[in-house]
Amino acid sequence: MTEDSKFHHGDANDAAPIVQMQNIEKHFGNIIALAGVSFDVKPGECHCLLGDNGAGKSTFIKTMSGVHKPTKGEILFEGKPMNFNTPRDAMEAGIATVFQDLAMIPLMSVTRNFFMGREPTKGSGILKRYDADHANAVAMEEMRKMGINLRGPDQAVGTLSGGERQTVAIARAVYFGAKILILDEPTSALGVRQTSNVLATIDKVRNQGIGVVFISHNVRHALAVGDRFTVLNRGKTLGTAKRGEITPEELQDLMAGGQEMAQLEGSLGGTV
Amino acid sequence: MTEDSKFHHGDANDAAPIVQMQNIEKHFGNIIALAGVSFDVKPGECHCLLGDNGAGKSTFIKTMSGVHKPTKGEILFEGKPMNFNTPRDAMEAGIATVFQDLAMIPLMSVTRNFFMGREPTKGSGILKRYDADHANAVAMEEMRKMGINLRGPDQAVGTLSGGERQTVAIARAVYFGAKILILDEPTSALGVRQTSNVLATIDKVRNQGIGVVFISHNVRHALAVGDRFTVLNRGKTLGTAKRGEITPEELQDLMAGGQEMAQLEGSLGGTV
Amino acid sequence: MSDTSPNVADERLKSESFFAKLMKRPELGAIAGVILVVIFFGLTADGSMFSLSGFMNFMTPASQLGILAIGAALLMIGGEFDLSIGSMVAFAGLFFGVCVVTWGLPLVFAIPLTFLFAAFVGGINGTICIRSGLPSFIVTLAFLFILRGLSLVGLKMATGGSTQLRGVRDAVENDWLAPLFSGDAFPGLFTWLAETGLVATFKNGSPKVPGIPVEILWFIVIALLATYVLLRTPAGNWIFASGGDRNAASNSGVPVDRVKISLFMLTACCAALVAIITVMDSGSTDARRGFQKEFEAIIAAVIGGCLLTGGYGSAIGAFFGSIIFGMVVIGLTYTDFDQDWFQVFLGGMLLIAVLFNNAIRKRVTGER
Amino acid sequence: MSDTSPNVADERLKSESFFAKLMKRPELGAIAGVILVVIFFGLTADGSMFSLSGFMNFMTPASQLGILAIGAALLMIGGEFDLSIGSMVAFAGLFFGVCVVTWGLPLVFAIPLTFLFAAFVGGINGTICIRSGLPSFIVTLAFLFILRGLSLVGLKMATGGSTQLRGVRDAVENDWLAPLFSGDAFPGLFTWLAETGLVATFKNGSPKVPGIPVEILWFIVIALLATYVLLRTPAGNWIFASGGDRNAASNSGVPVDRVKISLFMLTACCAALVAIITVMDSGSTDARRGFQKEFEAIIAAVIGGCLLTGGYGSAIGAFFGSIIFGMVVIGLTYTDFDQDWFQVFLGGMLLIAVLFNNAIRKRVTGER
Amino acid sequence: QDIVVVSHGQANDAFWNVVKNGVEQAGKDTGINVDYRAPETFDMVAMSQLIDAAVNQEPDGLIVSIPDADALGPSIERAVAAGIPVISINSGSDVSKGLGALLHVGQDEYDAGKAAGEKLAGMGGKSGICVNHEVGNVALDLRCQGFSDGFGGSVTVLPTTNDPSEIQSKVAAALAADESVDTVMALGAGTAGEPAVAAAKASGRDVAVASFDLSANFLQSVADGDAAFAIDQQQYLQGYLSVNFMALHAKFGLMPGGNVPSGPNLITADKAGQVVELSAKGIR
Ligand SMILES: Nc1ncnc2c1ncn2[C@@H]1O[C@H](COP(=O)(O)OP(=O)(O)OP(=O)(O)O)[C@@H](O)[C@H]1O
Ligand SMILES: Nc1ncnc2c1ncn2[C@@H]1O[C@H](COP(=O)(O)OP(=O)(O)OP(=O)(O)O)[C@@H](O)[C@H]1O
Ligand SMILES: [Mg+2]
Ligand SMILES: [Mg+2]
Repeated sequence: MTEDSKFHHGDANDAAPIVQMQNIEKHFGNIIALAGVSFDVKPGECHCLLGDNGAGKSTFIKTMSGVHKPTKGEILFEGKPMNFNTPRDAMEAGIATVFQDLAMIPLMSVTRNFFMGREPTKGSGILKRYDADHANAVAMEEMRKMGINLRGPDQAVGTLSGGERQTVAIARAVYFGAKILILDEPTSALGVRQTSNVLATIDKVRNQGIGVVFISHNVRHALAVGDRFTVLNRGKTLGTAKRGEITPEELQDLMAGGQEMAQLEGSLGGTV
Repeated sequence: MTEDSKFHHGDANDAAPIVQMQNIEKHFGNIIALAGVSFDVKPGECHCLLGDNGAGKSTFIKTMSGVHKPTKGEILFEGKPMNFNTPRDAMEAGIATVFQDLAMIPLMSVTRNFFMGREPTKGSGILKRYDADHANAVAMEEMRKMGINLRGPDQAVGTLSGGERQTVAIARAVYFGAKILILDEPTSALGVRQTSNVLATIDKVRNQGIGVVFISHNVRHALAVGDRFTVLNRGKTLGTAKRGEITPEELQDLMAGGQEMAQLEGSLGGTV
Repeated sequence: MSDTSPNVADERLKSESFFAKLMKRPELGAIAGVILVVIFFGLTADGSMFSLSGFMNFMTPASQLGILAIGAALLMIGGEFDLSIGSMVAFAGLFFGVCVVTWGLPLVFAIPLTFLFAAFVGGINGTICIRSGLPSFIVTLAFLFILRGLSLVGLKMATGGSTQLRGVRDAVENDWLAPLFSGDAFPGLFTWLAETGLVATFKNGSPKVPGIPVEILWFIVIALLATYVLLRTPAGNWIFASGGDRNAASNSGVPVDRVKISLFMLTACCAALVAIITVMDSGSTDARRGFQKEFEAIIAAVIGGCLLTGGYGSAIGAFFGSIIFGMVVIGLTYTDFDQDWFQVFLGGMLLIAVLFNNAIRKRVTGER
Repeated sequence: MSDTSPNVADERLKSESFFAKLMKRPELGAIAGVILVVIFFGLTADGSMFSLSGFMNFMTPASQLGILAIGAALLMIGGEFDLSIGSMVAFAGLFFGVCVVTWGLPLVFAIPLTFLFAAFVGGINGTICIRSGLPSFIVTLAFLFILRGLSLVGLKMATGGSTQLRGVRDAVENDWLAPLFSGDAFPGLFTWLAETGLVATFKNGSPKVPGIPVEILWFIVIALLATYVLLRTPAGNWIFASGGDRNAASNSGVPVDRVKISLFMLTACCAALVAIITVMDSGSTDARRGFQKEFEAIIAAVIGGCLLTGGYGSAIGAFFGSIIFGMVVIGLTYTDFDQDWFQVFLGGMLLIAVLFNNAIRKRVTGER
Repeated sequence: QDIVVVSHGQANDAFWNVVKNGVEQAGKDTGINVDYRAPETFDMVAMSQLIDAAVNQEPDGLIVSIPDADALGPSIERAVAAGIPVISINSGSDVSKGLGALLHVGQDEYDAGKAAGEKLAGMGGKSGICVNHEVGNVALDLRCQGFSDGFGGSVTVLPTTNDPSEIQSKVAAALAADESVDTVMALGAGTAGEPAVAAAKASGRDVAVASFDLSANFLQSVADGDAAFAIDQQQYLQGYLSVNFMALHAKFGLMPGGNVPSGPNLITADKAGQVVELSAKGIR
């Protein structure tokens, strides 16, 4: 909301983008979810993707992380055209994602969800096996870093509270994030302490040169960590702004799709 | 955040509570989710339930709406001990709830989800049948009031965006809410416009004499509409404060369970 | 707050052909399969398959299966299975036979009694599932065995040692309710049609098709009724909701337990109906009636687009699914293929029909 | 950021007995059922049921079923069904029989060929399911018919018209690999035990139990292996994840398609193993081998706590489930019950075993 | 004293039910405790396990049917080795002696089928279908094979499930598709014979229908002239006699000198009337 953030905001504008998405369209049957969106992420920046409900943000990042195949449009990864067939491909290329629906298996334990698809092993050859102790220790530790004290690493994810579950997804993505970290409304279910931890974490990984894509409906969170802001509306992009080029109020108006809002600015101090 | 809200804040302190919960405990197997929580809701007030992730807020409101049976403790509804066996009982008594997991059937259409369990009918006797046109019209209209323009009333809920889905749940509860409206983190996935609509809606129904229980992690949202604030921590209550008796910073500290937070207050202007 | 009304064209929607809209409905997907099967047999089978008598001939078993399949489909949409319906056919048949033959009850008592009895057993099934929280697969499986076994024991007690109870036809011969549950409907019409030459006749002048077998009429009526209930009544919504997500439905105020138990009772009543019709038609019942029908009913429902996981499907789909299954089973007899290949052929046709079905639907609706 | 370490007692946890912890595991729930069944037969059955030879006697069918059930359980945990395993037993048996008898191949070629062949068919099954997105129920059902039909056709071709292929025992008699897949293991040990009087003998002095039937050993080895894979390898995690939520697993980077197809191949190989063992033991194969085994395997897996919807279950559970089923089926012959009541009894025992199981688990773990 | 009977036919199969009734009656008459056991489906592996289970209980006599000598041989030999007297019934007359059984009571399925085929050919049949309601059950396959060898003319095997209405439709379809068919052979009177008669009647053609085994309704059709004949193995004898022989053997060591053929016995219109009632009671 103000420019005097304690975070360092990287000026990574000159670096080559890690991922470039050009004129992405995505149709589901007769539903047009994306009608031509362009976007890029550079190393060491946090690029916020904002917009109204149903604007197409989640659909867009899903094409980036290999879940959806775009109907039209081109994706360049480190300058080369990329064609991820599965999320696993994207992951192996270094893209870690927190999906809005979290992509967790309710019946499985926290640890098994944490390491799902990338299980640590010990031993070798035919004796290579899942390293349960190590996995448990890492999962509990990473959760603690985010401000959640779990009762134990073997509680089923389905019995966790909403925020605990979201934290598992975030901790997992951060732990495995290599080049790009995509966070789709990561703080929606989080408590204040957990939220501030996540925002601090975003700052930390950005400083390590990782590109972060951050989706949020909270203008204040976006402004707290974002370097650039792209706003979507009804499947189209309304343009990208750099940090400092736009005021919170302008940004909030864009996010609301330019439509008039119910009158309560007074009590919320300008931004919701 | 400031006291000069445009909302009218009812001083309903003298009215008799609709629901009174006393020393509620809830255990799941060996897990203690609630260790004795007391709480009440009066007509025409918005009582905020706040607390860290995993504090037990959702578990608590689920005992109120008939989903869980409390392990110990008493619930009084309009002064009489109540014993809801199913959520349907609670609903028929006039309690409408938006659950954190929304309680939606992904494969069913928006309208069918909206009216699930309380379908409007036309005709009578053996010809009594589901009134699809009326239901569609109502569902679309209620969604529009919340700021969501759906493509059509027969889209499956599973293909809606996160915020659209949440709005269906809220619109449904508001439409059917009779005496008490329970909202478990209703704005977590909403855009700014939708959020302000929901807050305005809470204010509206409160003024109609309905008691509202509002769970949120956003201090600003809570302060914008709340009349009383109860904070939970690790299954216990930290106490209840009235509007004006507590500053945003104090409240935020309580919500964080008194633990230290990551350093980013500067950029967020005091509250997350 | 907004000026976009839902009736105004939304720029976020592509226009869609009427055909595409049609194919999206779960109830109509199976039509593609029916067409495919008809074309196949049109090319390979003897012409008599699609004569009027041939049609009645394959529709009769298809209808008997279909009545079960529609019950099974509703139950599957509601999120449960009933593996005991095949055994229920035998058991209800025995009960009905005993009512009519041993106790000499008139149909007006025997039939409601049989339905009541079936509903009662179905209710037990359902109650155990709901109360214990065990999967209905295992509970109704136990009843598959129990009811089948009781049918045998009961038959031997009723007959003094045989596995077949006979004499039903004689017992109900002159009952005024009998024409509703057995034989062919509209015989007069068909005799008249035969006289005018519209329907083929035997050499002696009697029509080759003496009427429409009642099960076909029941089948159609039940399919329409079930569709009406599913799509046009609150109960239909509850069925979808209970199967889609039990907790979510219950949290939204759907009386899930009541819905599920009612569905179990309904399915059992469908089985009882089939039992009454087949017992009256054949005049006897034996311990192997309805063997594996539970399986075929589920097959028909799945061909018709029901999901095994519940919450999705349709009665009309089960209707077409039964016709596909019935046609394939009977159809091969009209062709010149070596009958040893029957099962290969059956499996192959089923697979091709559902694959085709699926491919057409994806094609038309543009899903990926 | 916090001082609460996971090892320090958490005030939000009640203490829990060791027994309660044990019963929470899906693999051990079925033990209660086993105990119940043992007690029941201990009271009602002839004492010889729990003699060593009686034990081997009910463990043999339990093992044959169990090998299939463990395959089916893994597949069910992975979220799919295979209804074709029963037919696969017949088909793989035919293939194996033809290899050995008609082509005269030694076992060292015939057995790997049979496994390869089964895996290939399983792979086709899986690939069709995955590619088309159709439910595996309907796809493997088609293969149930196709494989059963092909077994019949194949048998007739191989034997020149009969549905029974004989002479396997003679063909493999002296093969060095035969003892691994047929007959009894450790015969020497048992002869010696009989001589010392530790094992009962027949009147002619030969031991009543000539050794441990190999299928029992295979069964135990496979159960241990499957448990190890499920609980101690990344692959196990992938299986649970694929069955728990296909999309979530795939989005988290689990190669869901690969996992599922491998499971289909594995299940088919389990069926092939059973086929090889039973064909070598009986010396012949016919078109009805393995009839309805797919069904029994699923029953055993479900008794053992697998969820039909996938994502939950265990190999050890299927192990005990098979033993329960095998014990109930054979146990009746040791009691004085009339065979007419067999199915009532079977159904009743299954129901009581799972209900008991469930009640104990709820009791102990304090679930509501 | 205990005698165990292990057969390949289920208790709910009409044919085997009669055997079982014979077994039980003999048990009553001789005062011996008899148990009848059979696998859930036609399953040779399961049947051999049942024989093993019986041997474990060391009964005083074992009565078995032998549809597959390879699969059952070792178990039967084990019983013989254990000193348990064995009598075979129904199927396996050719292998019975070789496996160590004392005697065989029964009739070969193939021979019965052949006799029926010859009879139907003699009645002028040229083209027939054999309705097999349990394909792969070797006993039924043998009946069809015998029929087709005895009949001489063209024979098609029509595979069906054991659902009567499906069988009726399929027979009707087969009759409609091939005008030349004039003979239908059913392998079980209740399951397949009765619907075949109904289909033949509805076709309006003159079709000769015959069936293995008996059922009251089918016999009625025979008596009424709608069906040609039923083939009776008098399987009651297979159950009754074998148990009696075994009882006498146990008591006095008696045993007839040769196999006892229980059939075939063709039941035509003249005899059918008398048999109906007995069949309705599960004795024929
Ligand atoms: N599988 C699908 N089939 C049909 N329509 C879909 C599907 N997925 C998304 N949509 C539609 O596409 C639009 C964009 O959805 P998306 O989830 O990308 O929105 P979003 O910007 O993430 O919204 P939110 O902020 O509410 O999460 C929505 O209107 C939704 O209804
Ligand atoms: N069914 C269950 N079985 C076991 N533990 C449970 C169950 N439901 C909830 N819990 C535990 O109870 C505690 C309270 O959960 P609850 O969902 O009420 O938290 P919450 O306050 O709503 O948190 P959030 O703000 O993250 O939604 C959590 O630690 C959770 O792990
Ligand atoms: Mg989204
Ligand atoms: Mg919560």
